[in-house]
Amino acid sequence: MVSKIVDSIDEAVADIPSGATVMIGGFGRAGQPVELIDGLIRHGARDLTIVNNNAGNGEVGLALLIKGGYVRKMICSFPRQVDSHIFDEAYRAGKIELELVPQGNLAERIRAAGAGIGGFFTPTGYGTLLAEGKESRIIDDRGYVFESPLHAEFALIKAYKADRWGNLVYRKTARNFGPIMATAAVTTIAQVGQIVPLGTLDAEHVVTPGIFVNRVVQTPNEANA
Amino acid sequence: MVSKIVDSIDEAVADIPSGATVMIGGFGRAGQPVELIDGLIRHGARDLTIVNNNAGNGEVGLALLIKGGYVRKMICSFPRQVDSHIFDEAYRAGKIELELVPQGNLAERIRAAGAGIGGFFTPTGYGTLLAEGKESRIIDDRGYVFESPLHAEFALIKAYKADRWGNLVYRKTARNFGPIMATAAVTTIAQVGQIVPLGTLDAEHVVTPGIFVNRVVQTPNEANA
Amino acid sequence: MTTGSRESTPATSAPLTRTDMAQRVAADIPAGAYVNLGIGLPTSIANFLTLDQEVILHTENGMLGMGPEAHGAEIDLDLMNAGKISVTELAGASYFHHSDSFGMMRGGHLDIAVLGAFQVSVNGDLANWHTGVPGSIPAVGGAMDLAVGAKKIFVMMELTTKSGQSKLVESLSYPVTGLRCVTRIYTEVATFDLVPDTGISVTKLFGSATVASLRELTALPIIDATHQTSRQTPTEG
Amino acid sequence: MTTGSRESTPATSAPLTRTDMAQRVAADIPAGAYVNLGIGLPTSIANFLTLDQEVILHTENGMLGMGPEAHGAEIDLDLMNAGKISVTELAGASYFHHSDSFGMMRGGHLDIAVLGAFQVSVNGDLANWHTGVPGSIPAVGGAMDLAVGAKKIFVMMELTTKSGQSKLVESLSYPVTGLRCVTRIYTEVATFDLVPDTGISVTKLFGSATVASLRELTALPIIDATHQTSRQTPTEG
Repeated sequence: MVSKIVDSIDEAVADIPSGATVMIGGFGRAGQPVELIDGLIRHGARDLTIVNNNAGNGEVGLALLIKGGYVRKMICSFPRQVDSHIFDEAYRAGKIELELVPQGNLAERIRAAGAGIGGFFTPTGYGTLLAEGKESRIIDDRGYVFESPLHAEFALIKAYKADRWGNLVYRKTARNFGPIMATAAVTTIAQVGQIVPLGTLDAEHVVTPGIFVNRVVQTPNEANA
Repeated sequence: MVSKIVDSIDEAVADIPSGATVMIGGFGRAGQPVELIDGLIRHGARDLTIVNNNAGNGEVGLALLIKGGYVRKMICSFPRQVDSHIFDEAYRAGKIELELVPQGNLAERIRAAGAGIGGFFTPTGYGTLLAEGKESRIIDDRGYVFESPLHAEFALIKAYKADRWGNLVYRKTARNFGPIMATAAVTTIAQVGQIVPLGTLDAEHVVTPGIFVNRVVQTPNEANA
Repeated sequence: MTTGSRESTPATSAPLTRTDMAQRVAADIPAGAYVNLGIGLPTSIANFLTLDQEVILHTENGMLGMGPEAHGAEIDLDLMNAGKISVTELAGASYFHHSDSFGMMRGGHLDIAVLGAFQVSVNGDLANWHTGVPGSIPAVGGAMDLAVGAKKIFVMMELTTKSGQSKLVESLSYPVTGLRCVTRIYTEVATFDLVPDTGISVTKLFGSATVASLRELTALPIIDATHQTSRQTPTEG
Repeated sequence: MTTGSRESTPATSAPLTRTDMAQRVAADIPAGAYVNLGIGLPTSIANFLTLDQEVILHTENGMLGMGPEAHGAEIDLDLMNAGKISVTELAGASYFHHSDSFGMMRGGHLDIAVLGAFQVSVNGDLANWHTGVPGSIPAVGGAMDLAVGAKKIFVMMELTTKSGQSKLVESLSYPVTGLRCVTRIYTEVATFDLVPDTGISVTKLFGSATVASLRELTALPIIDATHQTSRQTPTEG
């Protein structure tokens, strides 16, 4: 019987090696897999390259991972926020690298990795600092920049419900990067609020088919999720 | 009050001009907007370029459009089927052009048009007859072919339910090309079995957000839809 | 359009407040339009959209049909806008993932995006993501995607910097966000339209601003279109 | 692996029927694998997958978790496989649109695709979409996407054409579907593994076929791996 359910957060992240590229879902705190990140901190893998839209908020989740010194490089679109002081300090101290990618190019690069696309031309960023050194092309009188797929060894995402095949549904804007990161990583680990019997999720409503999910771990239900 | 609902099939297709590129949803008969195609035949626009996975089945829908001589060119992946005699005859008689595209490249080209991508490198078709004359590139030791976005003036699609904002849900494998064609056309016209009040479709379950849909027309309910 | 030097009379007696500006932008948004309101000043436009307008708001973190800010028991940690403020969901809303959301933007499906700006050039180049100050931490978010994607880009900004420099310029000195993308600029003293191959025109004046004073401030050949205003923006508030 | 010239004894007394072949492929598919069964001969493999295996079938027209062929009242015109045959839905199924479905294929997420073939070359090139006959109407469908996408490509075919020519060849004479993609070939007389940089080996023999007779038929330097079979395919049926 296929079952992707693992018993604990620690078991779920146990084989993430130092030096890995790890995608972490979430936009701000919505959809951020905080328990998996805490597990990753306990696990202790270092020199990680982290792909996330932001670079941590406050003193929780991704911010703590950075604070602990586990992150060598951030690939993100928006590191600077009112409560991103942990990243800010690490960056100013030269302790962390930053690859800044426009948010839509970040999403499309992740999607391209999952969909087997070798690269694509995007109008976003054309003529800007963020296109410097990149191939560009005029197509139908419009400028485009070439962007490459962004792969990862692991993706840590948060969903609302899962079944034992790893089918996932999300909740509201916590969906954000989860579905595309699930497609782009060799191993995708989803923390979910609820595990339901196979067949409970309507086939029309599944957002991430289980083919993209390798491990599912249940976390305590939150007030709003 | 926003309402994309139009009263009749004939009204829905009335402004499709001769020479237009029209995407038509469906994989075989599932999801084929037969009533809209019948309306297009009554309307009489000629010299159409039609984008569909197939090239018509039996003597219904797209097959009749071809039989009537309205189609100048088919862009599709799989024209030859057991019951595609109408296309076969037109093709052998030199009455219709054929652009053959591998099914996944067809889908990705449509998706690229809707998502503002200027072109992309796909491994599909590399080294084959269907890549002849196309730009190719080796990326990370693998061969890729450059494919361009496929835009259309109109898309005719079939969905299961809609609301007045044009939000759509589909049914089973009748979903197929509908969601991506809706994004790639200047004007998307959806025939649906049922129009429901705004707010009835769960925001988590909407497959095609109304932003991609310009007109919705209700057709008589079918036994299975 | 007239390009003469005739002085226009100011349309109102005082420069607009930020609230006035938001109200004016809101009134110019056509009923049923799909709109993204950028983080910061533009977000406040939502407060002045009427139910009748049924404007459908997009937020790039994956939602169409975003409702007003959430308060008290309405607050749901899974439902926020791109500025990470808790919001609500309207009937007719839909959720989608980031690739679909940015495909929607990049693919030209949004009617209007209203953005803040550090600078706008006369040919519509936009600078709003990076001050270029050495040592500052860069952050771009969805700014470049919105700039290239929406059918119309409205900018909402004060016309001058704190030190009195015009933010409407011949060419950008700040790092560019997007090229030739801005179509209209709302400021506290005037509203401008930017038309490719035609140039920049002023369509409304507020406070003591005149076409001449704006030409002097910006050093740009601004066309006076204040008399066409009533035909151009029939829904003015 | 041995590369010697020792003769292997045939494993069974008769060549496999198509049903036998389907049964053998089905038995070799690991439990829980994500699999696409090509149109034609491979479709029949579904009949021999066991419930215990819980193999999850993909159909490129937008579904995972496809069940057996539908009959009678089960038939739903909105639910068909890529061969346009009515099928059923299993618990755990999901639907998605064509771009997502082919992204799943192209992105390397399927474990196995089982395809028919006109020809396979010794280095794994596949020809299965076009006979190359002048005047024939070409149709490609999802064949090229499956060829480049699945982690493993199994081919299921008769070893020879009606006129007795080997379909396993040094290099293709038919138009190519995908390069260096085939990993295993099931035929009525033998099963072959193709390993990059190692070459082609025969792992099972049926009927009167011998390694020598296959070498003669194909004119290929086939490696004899029939004695490793029990370790290589522990689930053989």
